[in-house]
Amino acid sequence: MTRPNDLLIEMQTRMLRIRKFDERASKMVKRGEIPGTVHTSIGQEAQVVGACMALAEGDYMTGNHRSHGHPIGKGAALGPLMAELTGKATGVCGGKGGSMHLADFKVGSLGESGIVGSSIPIATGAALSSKVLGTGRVALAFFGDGAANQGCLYEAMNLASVWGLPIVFLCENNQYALSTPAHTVTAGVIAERAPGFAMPGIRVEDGQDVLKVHDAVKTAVDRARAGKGPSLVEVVTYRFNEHSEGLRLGTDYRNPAEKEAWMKRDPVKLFRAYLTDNGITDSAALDALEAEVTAEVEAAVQFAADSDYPDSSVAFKHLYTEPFGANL
Amino acid sequence: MTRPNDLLIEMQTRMLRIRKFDERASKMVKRGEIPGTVHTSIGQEAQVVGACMALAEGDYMTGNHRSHGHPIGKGAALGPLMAELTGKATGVCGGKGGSMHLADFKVGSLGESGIVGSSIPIATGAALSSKVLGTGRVALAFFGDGAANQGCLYEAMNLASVWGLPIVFLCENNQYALSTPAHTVTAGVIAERAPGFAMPGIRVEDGQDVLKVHDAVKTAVDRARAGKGPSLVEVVTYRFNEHSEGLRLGTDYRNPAEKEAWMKRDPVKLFRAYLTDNGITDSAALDALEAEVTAEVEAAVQFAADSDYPDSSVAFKHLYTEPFGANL
Amino acid sequence: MTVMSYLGAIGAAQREAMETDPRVIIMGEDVEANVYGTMGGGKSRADKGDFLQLFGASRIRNTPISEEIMVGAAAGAAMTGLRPIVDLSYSSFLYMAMDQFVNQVAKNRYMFGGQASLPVVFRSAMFFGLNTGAHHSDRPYPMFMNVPGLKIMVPATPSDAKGLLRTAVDMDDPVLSFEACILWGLKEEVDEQEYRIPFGVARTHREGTDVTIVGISTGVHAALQAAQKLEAEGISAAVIDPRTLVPLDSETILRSVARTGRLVIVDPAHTTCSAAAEISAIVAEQAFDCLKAPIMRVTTPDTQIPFSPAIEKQLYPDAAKTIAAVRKTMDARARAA
Amino acid sequence: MTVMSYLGAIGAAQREAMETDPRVIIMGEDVEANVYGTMGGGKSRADKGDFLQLFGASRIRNTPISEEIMVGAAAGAAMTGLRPIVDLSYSSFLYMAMDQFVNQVAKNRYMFGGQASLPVVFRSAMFFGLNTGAHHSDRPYPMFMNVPGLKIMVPATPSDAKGLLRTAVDMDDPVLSFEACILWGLKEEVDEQEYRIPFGVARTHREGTDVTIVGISTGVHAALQAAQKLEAEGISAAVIDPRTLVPLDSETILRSVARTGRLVIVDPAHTTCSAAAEISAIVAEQAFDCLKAPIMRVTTPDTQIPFSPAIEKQLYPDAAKTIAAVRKTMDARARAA
Ligand SMILES: Cc1ncc(C[n+]2csc(CCOP(=O)(O)OP(=O)(O)O)c2C)c(N)n1
Ligand SMILES: Cc1ncc(C[n+]2csc(CCOP(=O)(O)OP(=O)(O)O)c2C)c(N)n1
Ligand SMILES: [Mg+2]
Ligand SMILES: [Mg+2]
Repeated sequence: MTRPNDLLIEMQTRMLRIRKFDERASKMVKRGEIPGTVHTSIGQEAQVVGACMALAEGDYMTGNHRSHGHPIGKGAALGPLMAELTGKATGVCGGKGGSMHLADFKVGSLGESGIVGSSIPIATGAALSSKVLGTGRVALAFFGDGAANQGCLYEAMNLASVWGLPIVFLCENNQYALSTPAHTVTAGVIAERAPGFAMPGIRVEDGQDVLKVHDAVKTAVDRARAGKGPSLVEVVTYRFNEHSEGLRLGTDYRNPAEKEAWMKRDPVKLFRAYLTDNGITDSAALDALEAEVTAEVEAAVQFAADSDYPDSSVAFKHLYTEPFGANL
Repeated sequence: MTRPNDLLIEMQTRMLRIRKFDERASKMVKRGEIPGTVHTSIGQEAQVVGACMALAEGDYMTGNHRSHGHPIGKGAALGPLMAELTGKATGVCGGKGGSMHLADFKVGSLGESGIVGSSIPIATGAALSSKVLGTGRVALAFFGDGAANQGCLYEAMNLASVWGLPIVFLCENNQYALSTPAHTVTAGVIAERAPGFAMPGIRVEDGQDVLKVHDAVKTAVDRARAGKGPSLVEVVTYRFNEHSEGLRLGTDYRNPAEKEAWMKRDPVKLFRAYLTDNGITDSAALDALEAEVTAEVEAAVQFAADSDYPDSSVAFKHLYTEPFGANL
Repeated sequence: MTVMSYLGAIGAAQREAMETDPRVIIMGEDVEANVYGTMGGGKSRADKGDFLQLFGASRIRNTPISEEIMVGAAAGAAMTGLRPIVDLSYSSFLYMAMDQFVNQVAKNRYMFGGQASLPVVFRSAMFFGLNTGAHHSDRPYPMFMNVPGLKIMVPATPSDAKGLLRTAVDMDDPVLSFEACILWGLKEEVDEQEYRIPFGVARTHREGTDVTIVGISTGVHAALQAAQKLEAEGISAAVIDPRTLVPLDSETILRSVARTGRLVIVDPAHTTCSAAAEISAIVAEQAFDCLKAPIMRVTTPDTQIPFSPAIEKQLYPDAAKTIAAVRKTMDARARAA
Repeated sequence: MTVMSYLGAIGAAQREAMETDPRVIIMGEDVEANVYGTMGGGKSRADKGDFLQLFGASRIRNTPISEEIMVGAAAGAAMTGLRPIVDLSYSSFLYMAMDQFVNQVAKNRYMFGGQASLPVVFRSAMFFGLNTGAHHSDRPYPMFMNVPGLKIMVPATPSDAKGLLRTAVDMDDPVLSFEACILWGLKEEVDEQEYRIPFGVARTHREGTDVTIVGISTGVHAALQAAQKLEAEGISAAVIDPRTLVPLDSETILRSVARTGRLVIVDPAHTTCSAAAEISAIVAEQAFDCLKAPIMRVTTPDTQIPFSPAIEKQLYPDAAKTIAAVRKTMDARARAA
């Protein structure tokens, strides 16, 4: 696949946004500036951005608890995301959602889900809308290797397949669900479950390479948009941080050598090297980009800090159409 | 596989029991002698008996709404089954269950389920018991082609596979779920979903042949008992009656030619021919067997008719250990 | 006006909605074949009014037996421009999709700060009283009442069914419709024109001065029969049907209790944490000073539903039990001045 | 006696049960790694008391993230000789397995005429009040109370947690244990020997003569704080913790209300069809003549749980709201003689 240079730069930009945003969020959790916890996508940026950038702007996307990368990858503005994490009224969900429930409908982000597997049906429904209304939009559902054992995924795959829905099931296989190694709770290979549901299953072994991910997902998206139905794409990757920030587990469920080997394959660094090695851009420009993104993240943090908390009455808003029962 | 003659005769006996029992039950529904409705296994006897007789006596089995064949195939006495259908106190569940909820723990029948798919996890749990307690028992879960689209099946297959549980997932593919043709709502081939969960998937194309079913299920049961884990067996068959007795659907969802072709392959008649053609037994003996089974069914009907209805207080029994909260 | 059955009224409302708005679709198991009789026409595809013929396979969708994806996909479709009606057939199958109901359908508008709208209706029938055993006889609306974000309708008559269902489809909030199978054949004159019945407005079937009987679903009919018999004894009973449990028109109930001082609630759900419990608690908190006697619940006792016809029917609320409860409240020593 | 935390007490009860009966197994997500701290020892496998070390991988089973099969397989295992404890981590994940809870776990003994026994315990923690947003903050016990066949415990203290959980494991009926995450760190002296607390027996934390406060789960602590403050004002409040919601010890509540004439129920569940609604309805039916004032519920209002720390905490019952409710009942015009 040939890709214009600005697309390549945009990939690196979005990966950097995720990296810097999540690094900042991690710090803020530890300092108590973000209540609760967050699950970072650090180490998985290529997998997130490669997938998101295979989608068109009007396409739909749903995600999970490892949540910031998805809307950022889909193009959401950082300020309202950060404000959401801190529970401010200017947050993308008005402070009602928090880290696990980011959603930015403006960019087709229909919502992250704190319940593992639970957002997959939502994406399937978005694909149904597209098909019935003929809008040509594609839906993509992000979920983890852990979520791949939730039954609703197979109900979704079956339905999408028989109805020929334009959807991509995107499994972020970071090889662990919390402390549980995927191979101990997953029979066989996730991507190989696809043929049983009459759809292609593609496994991207090197999920640290944004272009490989982009290739695979683009193929699936094109297929969906062409009316040929769903695909399952499994991307093998690794999370660099703990399952969630601040969590401390006593057991060494991840072997240090394994961790070290994967951390050497930092997707942001790898792609930086690719961009310079291939003369797409140079180090100076990339340093500038990095500084720019850092500033963007700092501005988001500032925006959040400057914002007010929601008024207490907001807790009672948005449960139903308003005023309550308006649509009688 | 070589099979002793008495096993072959027992197969025909059990198939006849199911046939005669269900024919009688169908009549009784129409006459109002059985409340509600029943779902017969007429036409599917080979699939039911071939599977059940691959199990040992102490093995476990769960089923679904198409329910009488399973316990009969597993060796349950007919009287308490018929009494259950008529809501009598002598019913196998004391009249509390009815047609869709037969269970006869004495023969390892852990319960039919009116909720499509819902008994599959129960069989999986029975296999877990066997494994943890080391009892060597195998569990078999009967479910339809319709149920094959319930997510819990895939959760069960995955769990059974990673834990190496001794279970056989037995899909009775009679090609329709109520009025819905399986191919319109099922992506791909059900048996082909097994490899994705790292287990063998066997499709028995001729489910009207009790020996073919027995062979396939026996292989799966042996595998389970040897500690090699679960299998999925899909048996293609056909129900001769309407989805449930008394139901009248206006649409011709089943093509008459298709129906006729399948009805020619009556499993009871086919196996009768096999038994005589191969000199296992003769027509006279088989006529006698048929008369015997008819008498057995009539005796069951009489047993039910002679039995009392449960006392009204029974409605309040068996919800918990008794007296309520006994196990404080 | 035309005579319509309860089931026919549901079909009529669905047809109206389908004709009015192309974004309305129907999905569910066996909806193409009109197995349960709410998809228009007769029982044959050749019949006039058959939904599949009228609206086509893109809008009348047979689903696999996969309740979780059915409910979740309808929610996702509702969030992106469709207005699905999901036919879940029996209410006992809703549990299969409970996570989608609670964690997606009920929460998405709220969690996302109002970004999502969920114009979706989930229809199901409660098959109790028909000897189908414990797996098909549930009346599970109380557990959904405990989930903020859902709206719940429990129509008791053909005209209410038609008007409420029409409103439900037009509404931008998710609605669960619990229909009672034993009412399917009930007939009355129904306006064949479009009309809508607002949610949160109870129907007062009878005014009365001695006791207020609140009936829910089939309980409405038990209440009406009871009230008629009580009249002969000189007891004047008001009969109120909330029609929607969320939102609940507590004002109408409180107003009636203010007049009668006595309350009996007839609710076919299991006793514990039933709709009857909720209505009782509201009245005990907000109209205590008007009460002259204990609040009585006529509900299904907390046992599962047995199959045997000999022992099933005794469990459900009926006119006799309602009358007994009313007598008890009338006998209770008058406490107010 | 030893000082134990609420979480430690749960671990201790599980360890006792595992040691006593080889049929007891524990299954759940991440139980091997002791992520939630109830699987013995410390946070490291090397620590003394680690369950995986003590009981081995056959009895301490990490499951896939598949709640439906987890619950259903535990039920099937319980029907065939095991006595599983299922760790479902957060209560918000129970919905995933709702069909198995309602249609198998609750119904199998009944439907099969007593052939099945289901000695199985389902543990989960309610994470509300910790800024985890709507998906992790549920308190869903009321919906399970509406399902006959399940038993439900809601321990509020370490000693109750240990004694009730031990009983639950020994019992031949299915039990759901709803543990409150905000109580995890609560400490008190607990008997390290085996002991069992019967189900259906409320704990009277304080006797009182003016008002009865029934507290559920975290509501017990709000009630106790309120009672202490009210004492200074000369108001004598009884505080009762039912400890198990099914079976519910309504006698103890009714006896107390007979004495005080006033009832306030503090229940962190959503208001509609809450445990508080049920207790209110029981009292309004069975102890009406003793009541001097409206029955007040202090519950979480019927909205979902927002993430922002600025607006979440206001929603839950606390001592101040309990005091306000008590004051209201005290002010209510005395009605009885
Ligand atoms: C239904 C459900 N079960 C369990 C959890 C608790 N939980 C949250 S994240 C997680 C691990 C998820 O693993 P995976 O899907 O691989 O995503 P990852 O965190 O690795 O990105 C678990 C068990 C949950 N949130 N929802
Ligand atoms: C969860 C659930 N959904 C729907 C139904 C209604 N229903 C009962 S049987 C049936 C068809 C089942 O088809 P299949 O599994 O193929 O079994 P068959 O009847 O063909 O033997 C349906 C839809 C049900 N009982 N349970
Ligand atoms: Mg993972
Ligand atoms: Mg079938």
